[in-house]
Amino acid sequence: GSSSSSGSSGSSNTLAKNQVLNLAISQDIPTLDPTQATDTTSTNAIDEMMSGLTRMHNDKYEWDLAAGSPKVSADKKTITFTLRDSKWSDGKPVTAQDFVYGWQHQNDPAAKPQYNYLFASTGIKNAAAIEDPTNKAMYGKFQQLGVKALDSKTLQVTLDEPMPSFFYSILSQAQFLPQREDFVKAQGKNYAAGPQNLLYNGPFKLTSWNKGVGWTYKKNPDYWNAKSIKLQTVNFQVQKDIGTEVNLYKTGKIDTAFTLTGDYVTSMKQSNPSDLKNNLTSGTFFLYINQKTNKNLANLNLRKALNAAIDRNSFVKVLFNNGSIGSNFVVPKGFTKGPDGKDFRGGNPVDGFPAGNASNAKTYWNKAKQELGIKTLNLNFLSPDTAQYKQWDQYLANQIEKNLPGVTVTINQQPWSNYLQLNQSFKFDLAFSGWFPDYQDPMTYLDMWTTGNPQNTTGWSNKTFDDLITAAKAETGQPQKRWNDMLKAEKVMMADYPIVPVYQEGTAWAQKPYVKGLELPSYGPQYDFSQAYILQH
Amino acid sequence: MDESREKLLQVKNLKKYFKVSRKDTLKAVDDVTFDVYKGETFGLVGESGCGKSTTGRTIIRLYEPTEGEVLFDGEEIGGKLSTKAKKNLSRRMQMIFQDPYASLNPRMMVKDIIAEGLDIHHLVKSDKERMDRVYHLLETVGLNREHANRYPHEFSGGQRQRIGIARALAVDPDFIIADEPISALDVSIQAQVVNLLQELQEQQGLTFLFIAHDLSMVKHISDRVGVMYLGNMAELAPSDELYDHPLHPYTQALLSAIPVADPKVERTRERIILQGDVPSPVDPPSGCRFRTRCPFAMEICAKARPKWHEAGKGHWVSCHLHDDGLKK
Amino acid sequence: MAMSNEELTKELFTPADISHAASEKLSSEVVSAWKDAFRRLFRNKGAMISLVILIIIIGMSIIGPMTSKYSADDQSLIRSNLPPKVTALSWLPFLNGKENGVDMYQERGVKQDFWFGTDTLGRDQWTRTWDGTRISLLIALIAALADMFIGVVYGGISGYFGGAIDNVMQRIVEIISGIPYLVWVILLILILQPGLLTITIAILATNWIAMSRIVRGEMLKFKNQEFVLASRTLGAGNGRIIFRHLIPNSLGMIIVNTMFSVPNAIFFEAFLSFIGLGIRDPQASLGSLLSSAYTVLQLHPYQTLYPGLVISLLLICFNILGDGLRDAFDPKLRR
Amino acid sequence: MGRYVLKRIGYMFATLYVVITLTFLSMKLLPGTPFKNANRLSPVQLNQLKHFYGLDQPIPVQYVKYMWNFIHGDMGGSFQFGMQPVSQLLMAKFPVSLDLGFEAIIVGTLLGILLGIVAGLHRGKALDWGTMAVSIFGISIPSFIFAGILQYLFGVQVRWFPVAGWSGFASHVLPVISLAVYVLALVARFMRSEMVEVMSQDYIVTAEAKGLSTSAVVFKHAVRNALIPVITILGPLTAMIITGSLVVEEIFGIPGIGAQFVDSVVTNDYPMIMGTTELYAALFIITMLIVDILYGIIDPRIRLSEGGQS
Amino acid sequence: MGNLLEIKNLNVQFDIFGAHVQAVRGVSFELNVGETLAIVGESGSGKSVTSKAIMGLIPNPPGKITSGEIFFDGSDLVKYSQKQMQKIRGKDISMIFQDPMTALNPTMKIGKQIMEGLIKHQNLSKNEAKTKAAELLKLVGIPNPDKRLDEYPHQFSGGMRQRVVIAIALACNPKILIADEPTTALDVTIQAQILDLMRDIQKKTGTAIILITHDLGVVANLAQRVAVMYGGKIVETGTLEEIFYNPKHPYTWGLLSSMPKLHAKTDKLLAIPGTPPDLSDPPKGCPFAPRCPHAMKVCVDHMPDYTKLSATQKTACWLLDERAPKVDPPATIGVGGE
Ligand SMILES: Nc1ncnc2c1ncn2[C@@H]1O[C@H](COP(=O)(O)OP(=O)(O)OP(=O)(O)O)[C@@H](O)[C@H]1O
Ligand SMILES: Nc1ncnc2c1ncn2[C@@H]1O[C@H](COP(=O)(O)OP(=O)(O)OP(=O)(O)O)[C@@H](O)[C@H]1O
Ligand SMILES: [Mg+2]
Ligand SMILES: [Mg+2]
Repeated sequence: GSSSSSGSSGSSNTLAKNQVLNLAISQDIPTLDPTQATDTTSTNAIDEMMSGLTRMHNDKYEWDLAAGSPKVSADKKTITFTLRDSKWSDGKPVTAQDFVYGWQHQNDPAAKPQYNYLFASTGIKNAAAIEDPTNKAMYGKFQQLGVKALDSKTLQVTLDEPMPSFFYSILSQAQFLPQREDFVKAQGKNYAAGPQNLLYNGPFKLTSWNKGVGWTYKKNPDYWNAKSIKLQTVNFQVQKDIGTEVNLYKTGKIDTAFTLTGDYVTSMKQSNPSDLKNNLTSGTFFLYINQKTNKNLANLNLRKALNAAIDRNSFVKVLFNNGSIGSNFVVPKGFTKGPDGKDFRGGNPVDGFPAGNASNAKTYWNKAKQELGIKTLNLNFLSPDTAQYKQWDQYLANQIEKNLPGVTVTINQQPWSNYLQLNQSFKFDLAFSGWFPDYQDPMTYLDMWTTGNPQNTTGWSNKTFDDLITAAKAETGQPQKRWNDMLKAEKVMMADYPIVPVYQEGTAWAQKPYVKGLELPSYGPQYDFSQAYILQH
Repeated sequence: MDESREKLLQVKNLKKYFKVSRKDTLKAVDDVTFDVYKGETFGLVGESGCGKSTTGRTIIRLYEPTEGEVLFDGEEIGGKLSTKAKKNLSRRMQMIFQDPYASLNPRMMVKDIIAEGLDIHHLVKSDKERMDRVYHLLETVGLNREHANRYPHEFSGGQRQRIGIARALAVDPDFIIADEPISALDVSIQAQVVNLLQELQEQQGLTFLFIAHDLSMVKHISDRVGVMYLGNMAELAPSDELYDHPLHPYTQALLSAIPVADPKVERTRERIILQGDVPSPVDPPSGCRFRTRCPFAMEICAKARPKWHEAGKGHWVSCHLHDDGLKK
Repeated sequence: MAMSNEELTKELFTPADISHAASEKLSSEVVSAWKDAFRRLFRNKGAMISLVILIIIIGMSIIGPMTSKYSADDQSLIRSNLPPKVTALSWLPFLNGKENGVDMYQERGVKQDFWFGTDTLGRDQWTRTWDGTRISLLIALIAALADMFIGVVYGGISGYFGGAIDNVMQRIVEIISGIPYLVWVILLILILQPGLLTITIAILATNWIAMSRIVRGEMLKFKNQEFVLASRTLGAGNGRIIFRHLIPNSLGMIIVNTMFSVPNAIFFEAFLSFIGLGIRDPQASLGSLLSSAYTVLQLHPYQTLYPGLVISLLLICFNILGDGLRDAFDPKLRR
Repeated sequence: MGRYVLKRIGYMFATLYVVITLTFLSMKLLPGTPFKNANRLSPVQLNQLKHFYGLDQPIPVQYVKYMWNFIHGDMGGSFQFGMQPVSQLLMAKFPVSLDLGFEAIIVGTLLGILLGIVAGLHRGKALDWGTMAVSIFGISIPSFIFAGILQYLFGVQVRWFPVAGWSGFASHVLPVISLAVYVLALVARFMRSEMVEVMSQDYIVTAEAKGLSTSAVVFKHAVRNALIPVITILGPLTAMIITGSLVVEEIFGIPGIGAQFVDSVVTNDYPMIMGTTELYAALFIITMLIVDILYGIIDPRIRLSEGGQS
Repeated sequence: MGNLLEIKNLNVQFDIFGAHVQAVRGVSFELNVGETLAIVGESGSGKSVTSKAIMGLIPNPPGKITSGEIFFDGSDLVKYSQKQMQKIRGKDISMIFQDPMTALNPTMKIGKQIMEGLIKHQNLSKNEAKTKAAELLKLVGIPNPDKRLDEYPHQFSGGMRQRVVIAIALACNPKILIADEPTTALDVTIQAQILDLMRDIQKKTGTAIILITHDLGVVANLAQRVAVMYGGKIVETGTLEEIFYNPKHPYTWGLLSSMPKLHAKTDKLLAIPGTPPDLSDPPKGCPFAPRCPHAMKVCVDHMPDYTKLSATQKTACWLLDERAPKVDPPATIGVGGE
């Protein structure tokens, strides 16, 4: 409908006859092949059309094709799922063999997978060895992967280690979906190239995909839980420019405008205040401090000074204004709950470890200057060159320069691929970065900081921390102890400030009042249409 | 003409070809032979594109000759020359150009234009000497001192041509090639320039190669005249001889075609109107170059190139009609 | 014929003393071709107004930032996105510091006036605009200068020496221009680091082609002109011919072309900024100011307005001045 | 003519070959890898990926392979698009860009020619002044600002045209205008000075002396001759359009190749960069060829067999 | 013979760069049916401007006719609108220009360029016009006319182009043909061809010709009457014989004696010193005074009136005033007339 922008008439409670949702998105779907998908747009799309054993909903997993809780062996290393009856879009049933093929295919070098390391992280039997090219004996032997179809409805998964807590939630990801061997082979090169080159077993089917322009989902009547799905159609159009997206929203061409930032939030606040919504995601942003090649940065007081120098609250309020919060922690808020049912951030200080204010910063900086015998310091600030980063970088650099007199910061924005290269080869002093979880467990934020981990591009090394992480990894049987070890590890880490946490990302979006039940979960897919519906308007 | 007179310039079988495309060669000057005596004015006439300028420019070494010999004062100047020889030559041989607008650098003052030769050859020692020379030259060509600090575009065509002459005179040359120095000028101004050139010749004993297409003017100023057609020399004779007894059919046609500023003469004149246009020098006719337009063309003309021979005393021609062998 | 015969006395019918030198007299003033061209330029109102505006803009790019107490990177989020305010002129609707009827200065408790407003990080747009102007002009200048040199030298060599040298050099130009320059520039910027220097190099890498073509054309046009031949018959060497004759005569075209390549460089930098490959933060250029202001075009239009105005003025003035110069140097329009 | 075109096509392939080679080599100079999630991979895994895609082979081997595949119509798969064949992606998006650029060139050139004629005929008068003001304005406002303003005024405020998209006539209007302004401005300026020049030529006086009407003199005699130099700027203009369309495509959400190109460069999507560059270069060179041929058609003096303009 | 064309006191001015160039200053003359009038004079003396004024082709801006009348068949062309002029041009009065290389549209076929005027003025169909065009080409002596119609100007040589230009001018049997230096750009042998052609055609069609040239030879060849222009004015006019054998104006003297004679040996040419006047600041008196060897004080400030010397000869010179001293023409003048 092209009603006027505010849509204030949309407060009736009757369902609209046409359950159509129109959306804009900044990027075309890169790929629908679960083996190739690495980015959110692809995985989101795959998630809407495919069902695996579990499905994330409201930040929790729910049983999807798994008929219910599996049988778990005593050592927690063998898990046996029973599948519920469900069909592919060509009418054939989804079988345990499809899962086996899908998982094995993900580990077949011939398929050139890019994200298969998740199998190793999850501890699936032999996955680590199969994925390791240096392991001459096992490499590429995907038949040895710890997954077996006992019969067409029973799937047995074997693990190297006891089942981790995030096991069921990670099974919702694109890498753990079933794939139909006959179909994949028949399609060959064309597999997933278009709507006709895919089989669906999830809530929606892709009915059209106009490359670069947009795509359309239609409700999949064959989905086992189809009756709970209210939306008939979801239309996506590709719009790179946020300004254009906002204009489309204002002119009623789309029903929801996602990922609004700073100025656009302000703009929406003026024109459509009641449509604005926001939410906290589990993305965290921080600065790597390179103490490996920059010996000055190995000084704790200097790192503390850097931490104290940044006014995070003004930063998130003025520049984001989308519900993001300033952070002084490693594991984000509202991401996981412990065995005690409490959020991880409930265990350690909720708002993080106090970093101090501008005057603390000066004190630390003075101490550091004395200890290091320096007066001035030039820091190379590495950042990705995406447009939004521009403003953030300037703010952060300016904060450091302003509050630590004598420090100069040179901003070095680089395209992502180059950023990664410079980051991993320690060619920076500070590097701005974000981290999104691989799986729903604090460990995805913590173990990367262990000594020698390739993602630990700070050069920081702490024996106590390493030990705590190793212990926690082994303690899958003792959830509470494991939890406490992780809490302790974060504390140890934040006492040393190997990084400068900056903020936890929120997301703001505008949504017409007649759109209901649309979820933006903090973990898992970006949006969840399964409960969404449209009111008459 | 007196045979004993000293030859200043000898041009022997001069050829100048231009490569105009991968396949085509333009024969601008094709086997031209003539001498210029000391102190005389040698006129060169012919229609547009017949190779007059090319001949002049090849002699003064603006173009490398393709073939042939050029001797200046007895010395070979046709082949490779040392820088010193070139410089020396450029002092003794000078040129006056056709276009009074294109031949003066619009960005230079008259004094610098005139003094360029002095500067290049370091002929003056002080600035004062330089200016004195410039003033003197200006006066020689009938301009005055004030003009030294002017720019060319402020002058009329005739004045510019005089500046060009002053420039050529600056290095005290013996020989001047004047390439259509008056064609671009008004009738009333042409006489000024021609008179000036004649005066200079008398005063300084200069030798001129005077190129033009205006036959009446060439006749007026020259001692001897050469007529060119399509890269060849058709006829060469003392000027009165040439006008009174032209031998070559082309010369005859040319002479009859010139309109005369006298109504009675015009009314009674018999003209030879040539048919057609001059053929392309890229693909000239075989044998005699003129045969395609010649009213007297014979079979032989297409086959053999007529010899360049002396038909009378000092009267040279290249035509089968006057070839001794055929005359009989 | 207005005169009746009676008024003419017999005395008038005696020979006048007219010296012929008098008829050769020239108007008293000495005019060089350059002077003549500039005189014509000065008579061109549009070009003169443009020149004055350009001088003002260039002046402002130097003194503008000094008139504000805030430096280009002086941030304060309290001052974020303040609309322009000039207290003395606050009766003007767009200089009263109000946005949607609310006095933002009062609301934030900011006492200072910001003539061009502030950006999201609270930086003074006045300072940044003039700073940016300076950078843009600098880019333009460097680009124009070097472009002039590379183009002139390349075109000059190719045109003057001709023959095989010309042939080879022209094939190279053909290949270079057979590749869309955008492609090269982007790749270049990626291989080097984005920033002032790289942008300059990038602009240089391709911009000179036009200039070289023009200079080559000029060389071809002039090298066989009779005044050059005359100089050659006087024994002048290549150096003299090139520097005394060819270059001075081509300079007009070179200047004109530079006038057009300057706006190109500014324009191109703006484009690079838009796709995120422009000048490095926190340095500003007009292009980078515009591309960041573009995102808030509808919300805070003033952020676009002032840099936009300056860049448009710059480009317009350079173009009009270029046109004026072209007319001034056009030999056909000379008397 | 035929031989000349053949020779030009030969040149074209040579240039294209140089373009491919140079792009390929500069690709190897780009820092970083094309793998987006490289930060989550161990060096071993990263090497493995490089091995999958042959990126660990010596450059000459990669080069020969690329050329071999290229000759056989295989331009590889796009890294940012899950290894979808580059040729397919290009074929999906390029026509849109071509369409946009073509419409803009046509609209801009036609209007520019018209304005140039009007201005040239009224030299020194108000019409001339006004037309040239429009034209100078056109080349003085960066296209993204112009596009943004158009979108806001006509898309959001008065809503005559869609804010974004590329379907149906209405959606073409704003982007084509944004892009055409520059073309218009440039062509108008050129056309004006050519008209002024041509109108003072002898053959125009001859035509007038025949007693032809003013419109016949202008349209039958002047315009055609004035067009000849204008055609030469069409080549460089296509290059301009490539730059311009990049911006306009992004702002109006047009599924063209422009924005795609920048993305692929920034993400080291080698095959995609190569493919796009090759396409751009081919387009550019073909345009030049067409311009030259047009030149010969409009100006009978330029015999193509003689090599045309040097 | 009635006056076909009568020009009275024509003044034309060009405004350029703040200066007002008075290119034509009070020119009057008439042209009779079937005759050839030659206008000779220095470059820049206003010959072309006069002829363009007759055609109504003075470019405006910068030029305009400031005063004067041009009577053609009894009506004043100066008052005509563009539309009215377009009906006259090419039909009643047509023109040939100096440079055959630039006078033809390089991008239009020869045939079309000839046909245009025919279609416009004689309402011929395309085919009829084409047939007529071929006839015209034949008339001016171009072989193979049917094939040649489809060629472009660059495929023609200079002499042939000038013939085409003449064919265009003659297409509609004009009453007046203005030939502005029709042979200046051509070689002598070609010039002879063209002059021959023009004489033939005039014999056949009876067209009146205004021949503009600075070559007195051409004048002697073709004209019956001559007008001598200097500094924007006609200083002397008369029949061919009067001008050549009995000229009265010192400029005419100078002009005639500065030409070398082909058949008589002259030692020294009689040059006219100095340069022509600058028409943006024309002299108050006689424009020739600064260069005139016989200039008197009166000449400097007072423009002389025409003195009628015969029914056909008029001269504007103070020397003809009874108060002036008697001056003889140079010895060379009139030699041909003995
Ligand atoms: N540099 C050159 N390259 C190629 N062809 C040339 C060159 N210079 C002259 N020609 C050609 O050589 C021929 C003779 O030219 P040249 O200038 O010597 O003739 P000309 O007798 O001086 O004619 P004009 O009277 O027109 O000056 C012409 O066909 C001309 O086109
Ligand atoms: N379009 C014009 N703009 C400005 N001045 C002009 C224009 N046309 C002619 N003039 C001026 O008018 C004067 C007379 O020019 P005109 O062309 O009639 O001379 P002309 O006698 O035909 O000379 P030529 O023998 O050189 O053709 C000259 O001073 C010239 O500068
Ligand atoms: Mg010549
Ligand atoms: Mg004239």
